[in-house]
Amino acid sequence: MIRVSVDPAPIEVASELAALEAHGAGAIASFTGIVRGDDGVTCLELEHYPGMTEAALCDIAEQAVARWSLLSAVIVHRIGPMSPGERIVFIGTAAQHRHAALDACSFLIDRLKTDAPFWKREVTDRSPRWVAARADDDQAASRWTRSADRPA
Amino acid sequence: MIRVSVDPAPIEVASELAALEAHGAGAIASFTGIVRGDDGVTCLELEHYPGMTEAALCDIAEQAVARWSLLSAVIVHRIGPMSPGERIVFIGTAAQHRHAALDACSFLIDRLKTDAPFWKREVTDRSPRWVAARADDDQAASRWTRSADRPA
Amino acid sequence: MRVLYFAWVRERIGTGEEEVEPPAGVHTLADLAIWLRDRSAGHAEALADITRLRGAIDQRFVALDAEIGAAREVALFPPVTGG
Amino acid sequence: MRVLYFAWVRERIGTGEEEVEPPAGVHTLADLAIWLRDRSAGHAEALADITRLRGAIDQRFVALDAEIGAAREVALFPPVTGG
Repeated sequence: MIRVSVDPAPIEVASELAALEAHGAGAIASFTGIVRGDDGVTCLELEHYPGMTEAALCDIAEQAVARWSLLSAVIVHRIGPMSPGERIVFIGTAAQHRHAALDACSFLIDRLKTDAPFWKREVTDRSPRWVAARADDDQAASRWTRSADRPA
Repeated sequence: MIRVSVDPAPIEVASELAALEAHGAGAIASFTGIVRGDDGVTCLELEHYPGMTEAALCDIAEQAVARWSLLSAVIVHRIGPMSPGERIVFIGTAAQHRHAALDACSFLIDRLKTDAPFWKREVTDRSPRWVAARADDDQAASRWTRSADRPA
Repeated sequence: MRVLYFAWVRERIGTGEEEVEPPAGVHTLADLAIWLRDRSAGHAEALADITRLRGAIDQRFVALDAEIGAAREVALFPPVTGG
Repeated sequence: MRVLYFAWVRERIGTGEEEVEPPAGVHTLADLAIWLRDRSAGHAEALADITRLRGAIDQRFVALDAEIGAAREVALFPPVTGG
Protein backbone atom coordinates (compact mmCIF):
# COMPACT_ATOMS: atom_id res chain seq x y z
CA MET A 1 0.00 0.00 0.00
CA ILE A 2 1.22 3.44 -0.94
CA ARG A 3 0.39 6.65 0.85
CA VAL A 4 1.55 10.05 -0.36
CA SER A 5 0.67 13.33 1.31
CA VAL A 6 1.64 16.91 0.48
CA ASP A 7 0.09 19.08 3.12
CA PRO A 8 0.71 22.30 5.09
CA ALA A 9 -0.30 20.58 8.34
CA PRO A 10 2.40 19.42 10.78
CA ILE A 11 3.54 15.85 10.18
CA GLU A 12 2.33 13.32 12.76
CA VAL A 13 5.02 10.66 12.96
CA ALA A 14 3.39 8.43 15.56
CA SER A 15 0.21 7.87 13.56
CA GLU A 16 2.19 7.28 10.35
CA LEU A 17 4.29 4.62 12.08
CA ALA A 18 1.24 3.01 13.65
CA ALA A 19 -0.36 2.73 10.21
CA LEU A 20 2.84 1.18 8.80
CA GLU A 21 2.97 -1.35 11.62
CA ALA A 22 -0.62 -2.38 10.95
CA HIS A 23 0.43 -4.14 7.73
CA GLY A 24 1.85 -7.17 9.57
CA ALA A 25 5.41 -6.51 8.44
CA GLY A 26 8.43 -7.65 10.42
CA ALA A 27 10.48 -4.54 9.67
CA ILE A 28 9.59 -0.85 9.69
CA ALA A 29 12.09 1.83 8.72
CA SER A 30 11.57 5.56 8.81
CA PHE A 31 13.35 8.76 7.94
CA THR A 32 12.30 12.15 9.26
CA GLY A 33 13.79 15.39 8.00
CA ILE A 34 13.75 18.29 10.45
CA VAL A 35 14.07 21.98 9.56
CA ARG A 36 17.42 23.21 10.84
CA GLY A 37 18.01 26.69 12.18
CA ASP A 38 21.50 26.96 10.67
CA ASP A 39 22.76 30.31 9.40
CA GLY A 40 20.07 32.33 11.16
CA VAL A 41 17.13 30.69 9.40
CA THR A 42 13.94 31.65 11.23
CA CYS A 43 11.43 30.19 8.80
CA LEU A 44 11.51 27.76 5.89
CA GLU A 45 8.92 27.98 3.11
CA LEU A 46 8.20 25.06 0.83
CA GLU A 47 6.75 25.67 -2.61
CA HIS A 48 5.63 22.80 -4.82
CA TYR A 49 4.02 22.03 -8.15
CA PRO A 50 0.49 20.87 -7.29
CA GLY A 51 -0.50 17.68 -9.06
CA MET A 52 2.92 16.93 -10.44
CA THR A 53 4.37 16.62 -6.93
CA GLU A 54 1.86 14.01 -5.82
CA ALA A 55 2.35 12.09 -9.08
CA ALA A 56 6.13 12.16 -8.71
CA LEU A 57 5.94 10.90 -5.12
CA CYS A 58 3.53 8.11 -6.08
CA ASP A 59 5.90 7.11 -8.85
CA ILE A 60 8.95 6.76 -6.61
CA ALA A 61 6.86 5.02 -3.93
CA GLU A 62 5.67 2.50 -6.52
CA GLN A 63 9.24 1.95 -7.67
CA ALA A 64 10.29 1.22 -4.09
CA VAL A 65 7.38 -1.14 -3.44
CA ALA A 66 8.20 -3.12 -6.58
CA ARG A 67 11.96 -3.17 -6.09
CA TRP A 68 11.99 -4.20 -2.41
CA SER A 69 8.62 -6.04 -2.23
CA LEU A 70 7.38 -3.62 0.40
CA LEU A 71 4.11 -4.11 2.22
CA SER A 72 3.80 -0.35 2.45
CA ALA A 73 5.58 2.88 1.54
CA VAL A 74 4.59 6.27 2.92
CA ILE A 75 5.85 9.70 1.88
CA VAL A 76 4.60 12.77 3.72
CA HIS A 77 6.00 16.15 2.73
CA ARG A 78 5.03 19.37 4.40
CA ILE A 79 4.55 22.54 2.33
CA GLY A 80 4.17 26.22 3.17
CA PRO A 81 5.94 27.99 6.04
CA MET A 82 7.53 26.05 8.88
CA SER A 83 9.89 26.73 11.76
CA PRO A 84 13.27 25.23 12.72
CA GLY A 85 12.71 22.03 14.68
CA GLU A 86 9.57 21.14 12.75
CA ARG A 87 9.33 18.10 10.50
CA ILE A 88 9.53 18.77 6.78
CA VAL A 89 9.42 15.22 5.44
CA PHE A 90 8.62 11.73 6.67
CA ILE A 91 9.42 8.53 4.80
CA GLY A 92 8.23 5.17 6.09
CA THR A 93 8.56 1.65 4.76
CA ALA A 94 7.23 -1.72 5.86
CA ALA A 95 8.82 -4.96 4.69
CA GLN A 96 9.35 -8.52 5.82
CA HIS A 97 13.09 -8.00 6.25
CA ARG A 98 15.19 -5.19 7.66
CA HIS A 99 17.45 -4.55 4.70
CA ALA A 100 14.49 -4.12 2.36
CA ALA A 101 12.86 -1.61 4.70
CA LEU A 102 16.04 0.38 5.32
CA ASP A 103 17.33 0.36 1.74
CA ALA A 104 13.93 1.40 0.41
CA CYS A 105 13.83 4.24 2.93
CA SER A 106 17.23 5.49 1.71
CA PHE A 107 16.12 5.17 -1.91
CA LEU A 108 12.93 7.14 -1.28
CA ILE A 109 14.56 10.11 0.41
CA ASP A 110 17.39 10.20 -2.15
CA ARG A 111 14.96 10.11 -5.06
CA LEU A 112 12.57 12.58 -3.46
CA LYS A 113 15.41 15.11 -3.33
CA THR A 114 15.91 15.03 -7.09
CA ASP A 115 12.65 13.72 -8.57
CA ALA A 116 9.91 15.71 -6.86
CA PRO A 117 9.13 19.36 -7.63
CA PHE A 118 9.65 21.16 -4.32
CA TRP A 119 11.57 24.39 -3.73
CA LYS A 120 12.86 25.66 -0.40
CA ARG A 121 13.04 29.32 0.55
CA GLU A 122 14.84 30.34 3.72
CA VAL A 123 13.77 33.38 5.70
CA THR A 124 16.47 35.01 7.83
CA ASP A 125 17.05 38.45 9.35
CA ARG A 126 18.25 39.50 5.92
CA SER A 127 16.34 39.01 2.68
CA PRO A 128 14.84 35.57 2.01
CA ARG A 129 16.87 33.26 -0.21
CA TRP A 130 16.00 30.31 -2.41
CA VAL A 131 18.01 27.26 -1.45
CA ALA A 132 20.39 26.09 -4.18
CA ALA A 133 20.25 22.50 -5.39
CA ARG A 134 23.13 20.28 -4.33
CA ALA A 135 25.25 18.28 -6.73
CA ASP A 136 25.68 15.54 -4.14
CA ASP A 137 21.91 15.01 -4.12
CA ASP A 138 22.14 14.10 -7.80
CA GLN A 139 24.96 11.70 -7.00
CA ALA A 140 23.02 10.17 -4.11
CA ALA A 141 19.97 9.63 -6.34
CA SER A 142 22.01 8.17 -9.18
CA ARG A 143 23.48 5.42 -6.97
CA TRP A 144 20.08 3.74 -7.10
CA THR A 145 20.00 3.64 -10.88
CA ARG A 146 20.16 0.17 -12.36
CA SER A 147 19.79 -0.69 -16.00
CA ALA A 148 16.27 -1.95 -15.27
CA ASP A 149 15.30 1.42 -13.83
CA ARG A 150 16.33 3.45 -16.82
CA PRO A 151 13.57 4.52 -19.16
CA ALA A 152 13.58 2.72 -22.49
CA MET B 1 23.98 10.97 23.44
CA ILE B 2 23.51 7.24 23.76
CA ARG B 3 20.49 5.51 25.22
CA VAL B 4 20.28 1.76 25.63
CA SER B 5 17.34 -0.04 27.17
CA VAL B 6 16.69 -3.76 27.72
CA ASP B 7 13.27 -4.01 29.26
CA PRO B 8 10.20 -6.29 29.35
CA ALA B 9 7.88 -3.29 28.91
CA PRO B 10 6.35 -2.57 25.48
CA ILE B 11 8.47 -0.24 23.34
CA GLU B 12 7.08 3.28 22.95
CA VAL B 13 8.21 4.47 19.53
CA ALA B 14 6.65 7.93 19.63
CA SER B 15 8.46 9.02 22.77
CA GLU B 16 11.76 7.57 21.53
CA LEU B 17 11.46 9.54 18.29
CA ALA B 18 10.47 12.72 20.13
CA ALA B 19 13.60 12.42 22.29
CA LEU B 20 15.74 11.90 19.18
CA GLU B 21 14.24 14.96 17.52
CA ALA B 22 15.01 17.08 20.58
CA HIS B 23 18.74 17.02 19.75
CA GLY B 24 18.44 19.61 17.00
CA ALA B 25 19.44 17.18 14.25
CA GLY B 26 18.31 17.56 10.66
CA ALA B 27 17.89 13.85 10.07
CA ILE B 28 16.28 11.12 12.16
CA ALA B 29 16.24 7.49 11.07
CA SER B 30 14.58 4.60 12.81
CA PHE B 31 14.17 0.89 12.52
CA THR B 32 11.49 -1.08 14.35
CA GLY B 33 11.41 -4.86 14.42
CA ILE B 34 7.99 -6.42 14.87
CA VAL B 35 7.29 -9.96 16.06
CA ARG B 36 5.88 -11.92 13.16
CA GLY B 37 3.26 -14.60 13.51
CA ASP B 38 4.76 -16.81 10.80
CA ASP B 39 4.63 -20.58 11.10
CA GLY B 40 2.01 -20.56 13.82
CA VAL B 41 4.07 -18.60 16.34
CA THR B 42 1.76 -17.45 19.14
CA CYS B 43 4.41 -16.04 21.49
CA LEU B 44 8.05 -15.06 21.26
CA GLU B 45 10.27 -15.14 24.32
CA LEU B 46 13.51 -13.19 24.50
CA GLU B 47 16.26 -14.32 26.84
CA HIS B 48 19.37 -12.20 27.39
CA TYR B 49 22.60 -12.06 29.37
CA PRO B 50 22.01 -9.33 31.97
CA GLY B 51 24.86 -6.87 32.16
CA MET B 52 26.70 -8.15 29.12
CA THR B 53 23.75 -7.25 26.87
CA GLU B 54 23.63 -3.62 27.96
CA ALA B 55 27.43 -3.33 27.64
CA ALA B 56 27.35 -4.84 24.13
CA LEU B 57 24.60 -2.45 23.03
CA CYS B 58 26.44 0.56 24.48
CA ASP B 59 29.56 -0.54 22.63
CA ILE B 60 27.88 -0.73 19.20
CA ALA B 61 26.02 2.54 19.87
CA GLU B 62 29.33 4.24 20.69
CA GLN B 63 30.87 2.83 17.51
CA ALA B 64 28.00 4.27 15.47
CA VAL B 65 28.16 7.69 17.13
CA ALA B 66 31.90 7.92 16.44
CA ARG B 67 31.76 6.59 12.88
CA TRP B 68 28.83 8.73 11.65
CA SER B 69 29.18 11.73 14.02
CA LEU B 70 25.70 11.11 15.37
CA LEU B 71 24.00 13.52 17.74
CA SER B 72 22.21 10.56 19.29
CA ALA B 73 21.84 6.79 19.03
CA VAL B 74 19.09 4.83 20.77
CA ILE B 75 18.72 1.07 21.08
CA VAL B 76 15.69 -0.36 22.84
CA HIS B 77 15.28 -4.13 22.98
CA ARG B 78 12.37 -5.85 24.57
CA ILE B 79 12.89 -9.04 26.61
CA GLY B 80 10.59 -11.68 28.03
CA PRO B 81 7.39 -12.89 26.35
CA MET B 82 5.73 -10.92 23.57
CA SER B 83 3.02 -11.47 20.97
CA PRO B 84 3.02 -11.28 17.17
CA GLY B 85 2.54 -7.66 16.10
CA GLU B 86 4.41 -6.28 19.11
CA ARG B 87 7.70 -4.42 18.78
CA ILE B 88 10.80 -6.38 19.71
CA VAL B 89 13.48 -3.80 18.91
CA PHE B 90 13.74 -0.10 18.14
CA ILE B 91 16.83 1.60 16.73
CA GLY B 92 16.95 5.37 16.33
CA THR B 93 19.65 7.73 15.14
CA ALA B 94 19.94 11.51 14.91
CA ALA B 95 22.47 13.16 12.61
CA GLN B 96 22.93 16.33 10.61
CA HIS B 97 22.61 14.48 7.32
CA ARG B 98 20.33 11.76 6.06
CA HIS B 99 22.93 9.24 4.92
CA ALA B 100 24.66 9.30 8.31
CA ALA B 101 21.37 8.69 10.10
CA LEU B 102 20.23 5.89 7.77
CA ASP B 103 23.58 4.13 7.42
CA ALA B 104 24.11 4.21 11.19
CA CYS B 105 20.64 2.74 11.67
CA SER B 106 21.49 -0.15 9.31
CA PHE B 107 24.81 -0.68 11.06
CA LEU B 108 23.18 -0.82 14.50
CA ILE B 109 20.54 -3.40 13.63
CA ASP B 110 23.05 -5.54 11.71
CA ARG B 111 25.53 -5.48 14.57
CA LEU B 112 22.88 -6.00 17.22
CA LYS B 113 21.93 -9.27 15.50
CA THR B 114 25.42 -10.71 15.90
CA ASP B 115 27.06 -8.78 18.75
CA ALA B 116 24.48 -8.72 21.53
CA PRO B 117 23.60 -11.76 23.67
CA PHE B 118 19.91 -12.33 23.05
CA TRP B 119 18.17 -15.61 22.30
CA LYS B 120 14.71 -16.06 20.79
CA ARG B 121 12.34 -18.88 21.66
CA GLU B 122 9.19 -19.36 19.63
CA VAL B 123 6.06 -20.79 21.21
CA THR B 124 3.65 -22.53 18.83
CA ASP B 125 0.89 -25.11 19.15
CA ARG B 126 3.65 -27.69 19.22
CA SER B 127 6.66 -27.62 21.54
CA PRO B 128 8.57 -24.35 21.87
CA ARG B 129 11.71 -24.04 19.76
CA TRP B 130 14.86 -21.95 20.04
CA VAL B 131 15.41 -19.90 16.91
CA ALA B 132 18.56 -20.84 15.00
CA ALA B 133 21.14 -18.17 14.16
CA ARG B 134 21.31 -17.12 10.52
CA ALA B 135 24.49 -17.15 8.47
CA ASP B 136 23.30 -14.13 6.51
CA ASP B 137 23.21 -12.12 9.73
CA ASP B 138 26.95 -12.73 10.08
CA GLN B 139 27.44 -11.59 6.49
CA ALA B 140 25.32 -8.49 7.05
CA ALA B 141 27.30 -7.56 10.15
CA SER B 142 30.64 -8.15 8.46
CA ARG B 143 29.91 -5.68 5.65
CA TRP B 144 30.45 -2.90 8.20
CA THR B 145 33.91 -4.11 9.14
CA ARG B 146 36.71 -1.76 8.21
CA SER B 147 40.35 -2.15 9.12
CA ALA B 148 39.93 0.69 11.63
CA ASP B 149 37.16 -1.20 13.41
CA ARG B 150 39.20 -4.30 14.03
CA PRO B 151 40.57 -4.68 17.52
CA ALA B 152 44.32 -4.23 17.79
CA MET C 1 -0.73 26.65 -23.84
CA ARG C 2 -0.33 27.21 -20.10
CA VAL C 3 3.14 28.03 -18.73
CA LEU C 4 3.80 27.67 -15.01
CA TYR C 5 6.71 29.18 -13.10
CA PHE C 6 8.01 28.24 -9.66
CA ALA C 7 10.40 29.55 -7.01
CA TRP C 8 12.68 32.40 -8.08
CA VAL C 9 11.57 32.06 -11.71
CA ARG C 10 8.02 32.80 -10.57
CA GLU C 11 9.17 35.65 -8.34
CA ARG C 12 11.18 37.40 -11.02
CA ILE C 13 8.49 37.01 -13.65
CA GLY C 14 5.88 38.23 -11.19
CA THR C 15 3.32 35.53 -11.87
CA GLY C 16 3.07 31.78 -11.41
CA GLU C 17 1.03 31.06 -14.50
CA GLU C 18 0.18 32.52 -17.89
CA GLU C 19 -1.41 31.49 -21.16
CA VAL C 20 0.84 31.88 -24.20
CA GLU C 21 0.64 31.11 -27.90
CA PRO C 22 4.19 30.62 -29.10
CA PRO C 23 4.92 31.03 -32.81
CA ALA C 24 5.74 28.15 -35.13
CA GLY C 25 9.50 28.47 -34.62
CA VAL C 26 9.28 27.50 -30.94
CA HIS C 27 9.84 23.75 -30.80
CA THR C 28 11.60 22.99 -27.51
CA LEU C 29 11.33 24.18 -23.93
CA ALA C 30 14.59 26.11 -24.45
CA ASP C 31 13.10 27.81 -27.52
CA LEU C 32 10.08 28.72 -25.40
CA ALA C 33 12.18 30.18 -22.58
CA ILE C 34 14.14 32.32 -25.05
CA TRP C 35 10.95 33.47 -26.77
CA LEU C 36 9.35 34.34 -23.39
CA ARG C 37 12.23 36.69 -22.52
CA ASP C 38 10.68 39.41 -24.66
CA ARG C 39 7.47 39.58 -22.63
CA SER C 40 8.88 41.70 -19.77
CA ALA C 41 12.01 42.75 -17.93
CA GLY C 42 11.12 40.15 -15.31
CA HIS C 43 10.90 37.40 -17.92
CA ALA C 44 14.22 38.53 -19.41
CA GLU C 45 15.92 38.33 -16.01
CA ALA C 46 14.32 35.07 -14.88
CA LEU C 47 15.02 33.25 -18.14
CA ALA C 48 18.41 34.83 -18.94
CA ASP C 49 20.49 31.76 -18.17
CA ILE C 50 18.97 28.60 -19.63
CA THR C 51 21.49 26.42 -17.79
CA ARG C 52 19.94 27.47 -14.45
CA LEU C 53 16.48 26.30 -15.54
CA ARG C 54 14.73 22.97 -15.39
CA GLY C 55 11.43 22.10 -16.99
CA ALA C 56 8.40 19.87 -17.18
CA ILE C 57 5.98 19.10 -20.00
CA ASP C 58 2.50 17.98 -18.94
CA GLN C 59 3.82 17.45 -15.40
CA ARG C 60 6.79 15.28 -16.31
CA PHE C 61 10.39 16.37 -15.90
CA VAL C 62 12.11 16.76 -19.27
CA ALA C 63 15.37 18.19 -20.55
CA LEU C 64 15.23 21.74 -21.88
CA ASP C 65 15.76 20.44 -25.40
CA ALA C 66 12.58 18.36 -25.21
CA GLU C 67 9.98 19.07 -27.91
CA ILE C 68 6.87 20.77 -26.58
CA GLY C 69 4.64 19.15 -29.21
CA ALA C 70 0.96 19.33 -28.33
CA ALA C 71 1.55 19.91 -24.60
CA ARG C 72 -1.19 21.68 -22.72
CA GLU C 73 0.95 22.61 -19.71
CA VAL C 74 4.66 23.32 -19.49
CA ALA C 75 6.66 24.60 -16.53
CA LEU C 76 9.97 26.36 -16.00
CA PHE C 77 11.66 26.42 -12.61
CA PRO C 78 15.02 26.14 -10.83
CA PRO C 79 16.50 22.77 -9.87
CA VAL C 80 14.35 21.18 -7.18
CA THR C 81 15.29 21.33 -3.48
CA GLY C 82 12.75 19.28 -1.53
CA GLY C 83 13.21 16.80 1.26
CA MET D 1 34.50 -19.48 39.02
CA ARG D 2 30.91 -18.81 37.98
CA VAL D 3 29.60 -20.45 34.79
CA LEU D 4 26.44 -19.12 33.17
CA TYR D 5 24.29 -20.93 30.62
CA PHE D 6 21.67 -19.47 28.28
CA ALA D 7 18.90 -20.62 25.94
CA TRP D 8 18.87 -24.34 25.14
CA VAL D 9 22.21 -24.87 26.88
CA ARG D 10 20.58 -23.60 30.08
CA GLU D 11 17.46 -25.68 29.51
CA ARG D 12 19.33 -28.94 28.92
CA ILE D 13 21.67 -28.43 31.86
CA GLY D 14 18.72 -27.50 34.07
CA THR D 15 20.27 -24.41 35.61
CA GLY D 16 21.40 -21.00 34.41
CA GLU D 17 24.33 -20.64 36.75
CA GLU D 18 26.72 -22.71 38.83
CA GLU D 19 29.99 -22.35 40.69
CA VAL D 20 32.75 -24.68 39.52
CA GLU D 21 36.42 -25.24 40.30
CA PRO D 22 37.98 -26.73 37.21
CA PRO D 23 41.24 -28.67 37.60
CA ALA D 24 44.60 -27.39 36.41
CA GLY D 25 44.32 -29.03 32.97
CA VAL D 26 41.37 -26.85 31.97
CA HIS D 27 42.85 -23.87 30.12
CA THR D 28 40.32 -22.82 27.48
CA LEU D 29 36.54 -22.47 27.27
CA ALA D 30 36.48 -25.59 25.12
CA ASP D 31 38.43 -27.48 27.80
CA LEU D 32 35.90 -26.26 30.35
CA ALA D 33 32.90 -27.36 28.28
CA ILE D 34 34.39 -30.85 27.85
CA TRP D 35 35.20 -31.10 31.53
CA LEU D 36 31.68 -29.96 32.49
CA ARG D 37 30.10 -32.83 30.50
CA ASP D 38 30.79 -35.22 33.36
CA ARG D 39 28.63 -33.30 35.82
CA SER D 40 25.27 -34.68 34.61
CA ALA D 41 23.43 -36.22 31.69
CA GLY D 42 22.06 -32.73 30.97
CA HIS D 43 25.56 -31.26 30.82
CA ALA D 44 26.69 -34.09 28.58
CA GLU D 45 23.83 -33.45 26.16
CA ALA D 46 24.04 -29.64 26.18
CA LEU D 47 27.80 -29.55 25.71
CA ALA D 48 28.15 -32.56 23.39
CA ASP D 49 28.89 -30.56 20.25
CA ILE D 50 31.41 -27.80 20.87
CA THR D 51 30.84 -26.38 17.37
CA ARG D 52 27.27 -25.43 18.35
CA LEU D 53 28.45 -23.41 21.34
CA ARG D 54 29.61 -19.84 21.71
CA GLY D 55 31.14 -18.30 24.79
CA ALA D 56 32.00 -15.23 26.80
CA ILE D 57 34.69 -14.58 29.39
CA ASP D 58 33.93 -11.84 31.90
CA GLN D 59 31.04 -10.68 29.68
CA ARG D 60 32.99 -10.41 26.44
CA PHE D 61 32.45 -12.68 23.45
CA VAL D 62 35.47 -14.91 22.85
CA ALA D 63 36.30 -17.91 20.70
CA LEU D 64 36.01 -21.29 22.40
CA ASP D 65 39.79 -21.67 22.30
CA ALA D 66 40.24 -18.52 24.41
CA GLU D 67 42.18 -18.98 27.65
CA ILE D 68 40.02 -18.68 30.75
CA GLY D 69 42.91 -17.33 32.81
CA ALA D 70 41.75 -15.65 36.01
CA ALA D 71 38.19 -15.05 34.78
CA ARG D 72 35.52 -14.73 37.45
CA GLU D 73 32.58 -15.36 35.13
CA VAL D 74 32.37 -17.40 31.96
CA ALA D 75 29.31 -18.25 29.87
CA LEU D 76 28.36 -20.91 27.36
CA PHE D 77 25.41 -20.48 25.04
CA PRO D 78 24.15 -21.02 21.47
CA PRO D 79 24.79 -18.45 18.70
CA VAL D 80 22.83 -15.28 19.48
CA THR D 81 19.50 -14.49 17.80
CA GLY D 82 18.39 -11.04 18.91
CA GLY D 83 16.92 -8.15 16.99
